[in-house]
Amino acid sequence: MTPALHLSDLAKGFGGVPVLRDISFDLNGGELTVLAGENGAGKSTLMKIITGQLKPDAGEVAVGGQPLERADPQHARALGVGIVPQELAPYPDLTVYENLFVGRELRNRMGGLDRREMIKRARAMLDTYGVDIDPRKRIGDLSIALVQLVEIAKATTWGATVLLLDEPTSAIPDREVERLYDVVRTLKQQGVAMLYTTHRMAEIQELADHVIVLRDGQLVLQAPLADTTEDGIVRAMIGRELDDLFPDVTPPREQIGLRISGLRLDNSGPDVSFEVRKGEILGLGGLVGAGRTEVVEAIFGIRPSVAGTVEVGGRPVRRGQVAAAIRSGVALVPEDRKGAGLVLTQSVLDNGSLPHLDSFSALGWLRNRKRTEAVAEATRSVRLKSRGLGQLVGNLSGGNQQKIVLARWLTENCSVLLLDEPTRGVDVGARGEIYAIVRKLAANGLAVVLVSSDMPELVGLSHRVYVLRAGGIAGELSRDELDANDAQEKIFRYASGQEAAVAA
Amino acid sequence: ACGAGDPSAQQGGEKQLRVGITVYDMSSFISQGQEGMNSYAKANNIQLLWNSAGGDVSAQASQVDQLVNQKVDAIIIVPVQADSLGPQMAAAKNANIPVIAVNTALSDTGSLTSSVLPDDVAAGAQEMEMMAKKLNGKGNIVILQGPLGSSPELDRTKGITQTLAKYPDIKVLAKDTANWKRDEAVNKTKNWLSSFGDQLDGIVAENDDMGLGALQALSEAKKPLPVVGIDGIQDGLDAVKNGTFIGSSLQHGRVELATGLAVAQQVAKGEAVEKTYTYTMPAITPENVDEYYQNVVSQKDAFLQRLPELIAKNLASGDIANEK
Amino acid sequence: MTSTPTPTMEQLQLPAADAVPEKKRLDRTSLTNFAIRNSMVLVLILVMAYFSYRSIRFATPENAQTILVSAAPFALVALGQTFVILTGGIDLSIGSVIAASAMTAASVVVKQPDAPWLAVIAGIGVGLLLGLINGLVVSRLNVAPFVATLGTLTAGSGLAYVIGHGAPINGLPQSYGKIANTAILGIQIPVLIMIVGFVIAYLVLRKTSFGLRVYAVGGNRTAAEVAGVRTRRILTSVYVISGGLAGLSGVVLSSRVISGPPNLGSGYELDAIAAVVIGGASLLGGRGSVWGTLLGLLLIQTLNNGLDILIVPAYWQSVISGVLIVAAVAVDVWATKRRSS
Amino acid sequence: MTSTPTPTMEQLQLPAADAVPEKKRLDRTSLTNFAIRNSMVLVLILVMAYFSYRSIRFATPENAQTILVSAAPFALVALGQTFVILTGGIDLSIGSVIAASAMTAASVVVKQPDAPWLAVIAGIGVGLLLGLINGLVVSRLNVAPFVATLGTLTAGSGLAYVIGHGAPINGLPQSYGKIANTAILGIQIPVLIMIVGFVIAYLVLRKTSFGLRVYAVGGNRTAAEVAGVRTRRILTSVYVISGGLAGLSGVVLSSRVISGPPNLGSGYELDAIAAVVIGGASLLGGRGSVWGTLLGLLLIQTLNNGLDILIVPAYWQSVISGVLIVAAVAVDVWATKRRSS
Ligand SMILES: Nc1ncnc2c1ncn2[C@@H]1O[C@H](COP(=O)(O)OP(=O)(O)OP(=O)(O)O)[C@@H](O)[C@H]1O
Ligand SMILES: Nc1ncnc2c1ncn2[C@@H]1O[C@H](COP(=O)(O)OP(=O)(O)OP(=O)(O)O)[C@@H](O)[C@H]1O
Ligand SMILES: [Mg+2]
Ligand SMILES: [Mg+2]
Repeated sequence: MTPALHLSDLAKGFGGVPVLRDISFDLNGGELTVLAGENGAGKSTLMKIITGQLKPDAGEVAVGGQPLERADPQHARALGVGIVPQELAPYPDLTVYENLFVGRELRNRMGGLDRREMIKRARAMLDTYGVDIDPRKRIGDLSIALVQLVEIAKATTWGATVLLLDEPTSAIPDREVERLYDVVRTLKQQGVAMLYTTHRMAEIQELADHVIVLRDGQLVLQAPLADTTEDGIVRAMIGRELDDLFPDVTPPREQIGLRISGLRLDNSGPDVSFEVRKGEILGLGGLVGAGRTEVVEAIFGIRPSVAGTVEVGGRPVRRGQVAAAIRSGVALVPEDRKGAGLVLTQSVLDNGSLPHLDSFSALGWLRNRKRTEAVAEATRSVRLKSRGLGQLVGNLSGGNQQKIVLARWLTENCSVLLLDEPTRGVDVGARGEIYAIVRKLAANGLAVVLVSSDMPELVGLSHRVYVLRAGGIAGELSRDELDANDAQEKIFRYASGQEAAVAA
Repeated sequence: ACGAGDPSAQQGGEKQLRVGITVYDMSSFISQGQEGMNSYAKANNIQLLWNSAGGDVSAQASQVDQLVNQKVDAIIIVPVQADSLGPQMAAAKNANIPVIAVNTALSDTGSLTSSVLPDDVAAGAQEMEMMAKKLNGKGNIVILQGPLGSSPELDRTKGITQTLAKYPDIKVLAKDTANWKRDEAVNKTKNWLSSFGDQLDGIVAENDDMGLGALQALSEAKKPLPVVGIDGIQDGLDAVKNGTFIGSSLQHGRVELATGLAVAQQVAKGEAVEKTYTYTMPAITPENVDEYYQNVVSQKDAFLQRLPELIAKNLASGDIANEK
Repeated sequence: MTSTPTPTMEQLQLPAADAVPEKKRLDRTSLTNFAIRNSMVLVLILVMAYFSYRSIRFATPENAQTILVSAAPFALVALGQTFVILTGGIDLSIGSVIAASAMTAASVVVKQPDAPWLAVIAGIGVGLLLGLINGLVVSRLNVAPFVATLGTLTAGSGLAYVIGHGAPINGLPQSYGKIANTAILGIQIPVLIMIVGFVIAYLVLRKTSFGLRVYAVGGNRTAAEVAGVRTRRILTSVYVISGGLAGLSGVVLSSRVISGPPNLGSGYELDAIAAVVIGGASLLGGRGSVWGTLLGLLLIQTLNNGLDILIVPAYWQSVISGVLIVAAVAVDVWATKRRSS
Repeated sequence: MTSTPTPTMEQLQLPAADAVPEKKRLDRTSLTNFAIRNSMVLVLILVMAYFSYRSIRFATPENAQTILVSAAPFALVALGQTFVILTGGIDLSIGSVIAASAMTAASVVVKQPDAPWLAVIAGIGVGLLLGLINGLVVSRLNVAPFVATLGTLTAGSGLAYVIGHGAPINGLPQSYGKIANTAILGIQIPVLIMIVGFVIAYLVLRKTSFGLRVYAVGGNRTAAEVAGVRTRRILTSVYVISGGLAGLSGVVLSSRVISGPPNLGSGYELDAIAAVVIGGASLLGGRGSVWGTLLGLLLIQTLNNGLDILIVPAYWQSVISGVLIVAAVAVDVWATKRRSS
């Protein structure tokens, strides 16, 4: 039987530096292969080669026995290759249904676009994932989680025979993840061959038939799932044993680091009030669209709010003014690293130093040595894998980009850290580092707000968790409750409204 | 007229005059003038170094600098802008290169050897006079001006205004620029026709192209009104012939620019020249239009043949606009 | 401006009512679109009302025809430009394409005075050809559209002079002028061409998969590529469309002035781009509409006409229209923002 | 590369020798930059070599000075444009700003012939003011830069005529011409200004936090905002810089020809933008450099001068430079692509 996808001796380098070396493997129809590896191992690069977006330096790709002769996305698609890309790529000004149907538009009898039918089908496609949005919405107005769901719906519904999923669940929370699993299983039954990238260990156990691990562009492990262990996969990925993911908890201090009272994003919605003590990590949980991102953005000032006060260390901060927030020591690691986090056309050094440029310059004149040292230190602490501080951020792997978004705030002392999905797409190894850093920062007296859709992370890292629903606080879990076995279940019940709200 | 230029560097042989020319732009007037100059240059063994400034004063300044660098025997400037290029002409003077202004005055007369200039004031007066006669000294007109601030516009407007002073019953309803262009003039005139409806009695255009645009607007609005222009381009002469223009004035680029070259030649040869030669545009009327039509259009090659001789004759007689 | 739109408006854009029962007829996107349109419509109405108030000659059928006839050549190039801008490109070559095709048409008609349609074909053909060059340079050689079309602008303007041997082509047969000067059912041909152009462009952009792909390429070229869209072909086509329409515009213009001036259309590119952008299009691509372009165009043309009618001197006209256009767009931006938040 | 990053080699600008042994000290980015530069430098050298071969008059010190003097006013506006384009904007108003400031300077110097510096200040002041208006309209009213500056272009050109009451200002004292026509150490003042301008612009963009922020705003405005950059201020400043430099350019130009023509500088915007884009800048913002702008500028100016010297007819000059510029950029794009993969 010809394999659905056959790779032999693929190699690829950028500017003379090898990124992939001698990659050969097959994918069979009806099987799902997880492609694992550290950030920057070459996973996305490999997928881009299979979809014809990049030209390999050597080796060949065959889909269903047919060779992919040139790097041509259309050719690859014609052969049946589909992808959910890691870096989401919607057409921001088009509607959801148009996004879903570009390239395979439905036409009516006269040959024109059949918009009505496309809307109807789009709704059905989104229903599969439990997404209740109007398909005529502009996609640029959706949150990143919804965009990712749309991208998944886009790639899984056109009849690809080889489907590549590059961290499809990085931005979506558990409930939707479950739906994706259902879809993946259905596709498997239909005989689709899938290559699936993820940094979530649980996902591998849940879905994989086979596991392939890349390290530094080389295939270091290839085995059926049954023949592997979680530790074995991690060891293959990072080349060492993994430390305990969640370090010890240091109790928070007495003083209030951040106080939010009566914060209201619009006149009709609920208001939000809470306090974070110095040294405390406050988790914010909830389903997609619960409004967690909106709350932290409003605190930071990039999203307008209509009422309420934000106090940092007892002093009020002018609402809606980013610069004021930064001056008071507030830092934000935004959810959308590409949209709001990084300047992709600039180097690691420039991105890393951007928030605190003033302290790296004298009378506006850059002090490059100081800047370089500080950024080097910060990037080292998150184990950034780059080709030096001069590398363009846009050429880094997704996980490494995420590390910079976090690391750049570490160059200077701040007092409040707002983290919105801080480990999205970050590999297990580095994840541990980031947790350690966050804990350490908290131990040093920072007030931390952590928004996360990753349940183990939320439960493992927070001192306390608030669960948001529809923009308001629906419930609270203390550390003790978090340590209990039913913590995740409880959060879910608050989030979905199955448990009555408690006064916050 | 537009064969590839012969690179100067490879030209050897007998002593040939090299005259540098910088013109404001490649307008139709200038391309006519180029024909005239080429014809004269050929007959007199002169090498021409053509430059066009594309309407940019500063580009023209650079071109003068460059011609000075090249140590040409004389420089002819057809200026983008009157009253400019002082420093560049001074540089030419320091290098002992005579400078001749053609078509537009340059104010730094100290550095200027001679000028060949059309009398635009007279041309403006002449066309206004034609219109006034047509209207019997009474009526409402609009004026289509050249690019505001350009010297032909200023002078032609001046001439028009002077003549108007003699006709108190002629009222100017509006005057504005259509930048010498036919398409701009169509729109401007149509808008004015909307604005003035039946009050309008005639249209004075400071060049033929705008007058022809006005004609077009009138024909679209089905309102035949008298129109007058200046320049005597082919379509303008046709319009005079078929009676849609009441008249025009001939500014014959072939004659005017070739005269400039002839003056430059005389200067370079060390002959005495006058400070200013004035080109007074002959009136084109339905009566004499056929004759000019031959020189400008139908038998222009023959005209170019006899042009060198004609220029020499004219310079001797002083009537440089003569075409007989 | 109310937030409940009139049904007619919506039917152009939206599917059956039963699609989204709970949200009534409108989703946010089309509401936003509606608001965007509305505020510019309002500005336009205000401007027209002012001119009508100041001069009884403004609001007449003849003057409307005058505005439309002079708008027509701009409209054609603005439509072409809309396609180009939707892909995130820009076509600066328009002015020269107009000149080159007008000169070509003129030189053909001078030689073949009895077959003006030959001249029309030649003129449009030159436009298509120059557009094709633009398109190939942009899509195949990956030269930034600004540079590619600026090159064509420069080269094309030279070409127009070359065609005329450095001079305008005069002496065109009066019959050639008929093309632009004949009225059918009381409407002049350029106006008819313009109307047909708008309708076709609207249909192509809204009702065909080509149109959707044009938006997609402008919104995200890589994604479109991965989705199987032949992005190079789309890119090439929009420049060909723009070139062809500029060629047509050149023919209309030269027929209107019955001559071939080599500087015809110079500077039209900025006005055409302005019309598209005033209409709400983004130069980054992916956003814009035929309807917006129409509004932008009408605003510019109405200002030109109205200020002429009020006999405002040319330089004050410039000052006034410059300021008003920016103000109109500022109001529009503000309205859009207010409504979408 | 090993899988456990050794901090020192990973983190510093230049990886240790063993990381990329064969390429030694250069990381990829600067290598790419180097290649980009190289290919355009190469094209420029080829062009110059050709002209030198064709005419002995080309490669002379006097002609070099001529090229540089005529490049200077363009250089100033191209530098300003570089800042604007780096933020993803565009400044179309340049031509009018030049005219308005030249007219202002001329009108001041006619009244105060003994204090030419007053005229200089007035001219630059008008430029700064118009730039400030552009900047505020773009950054505060969120009007697209294309529209905002097109508005200023239109309004400003009217303004220049208003200042001169519809006519050029004549009768400027010869002393005013000294500003642009004096040579210091054999170098004319405009050239000196240009050199100083390039050095300052280079230092500002590469060595100051302001420069870094300009790149950041252009690369991703939202991200810059989140990182605490006062993006509105940055945006406003780049237009002020561009306006001020255009004002200076207007002064230099009017002093060079000792006259105040109201259409001075018209069309310069396209050439200035072209220089920046030919130099490798992206109109989307975030990419470009002073060095690139210098190359683009020299290419354009050398072509203008060399083709004049070879007495190529004006319209063929257009054809040739249009084609050559596109070809140069195409080669550059190709070289960049080849080298980076
Ligand atoms: N266009 C490019 N130019 C230069 N280097 C690149 C480019 N694209 C990717 N790289 C480099 O190639 C390596 C592999 O990147 P890739 O995106 O494939 O990693 P990944 O395994 O998908 O990582 P992640 O888990 O973080 O997504 C990285 O070191 C990255 O910096
Ligand atoms: N499944 C959904 N159906 C309808 N609307 C949704 C859905 N998910 C999100 N939204 C919209 O998204 C908005 C909030 O998005 P936001 O990203 O701020 O939420 P969040 O809690 O931060 O989610 P995330 O988990 O992505 O961080 C909501 O106001 C809602 O309009
Ligand atoms: Mg990846
Ligand atoms: Mg969120």
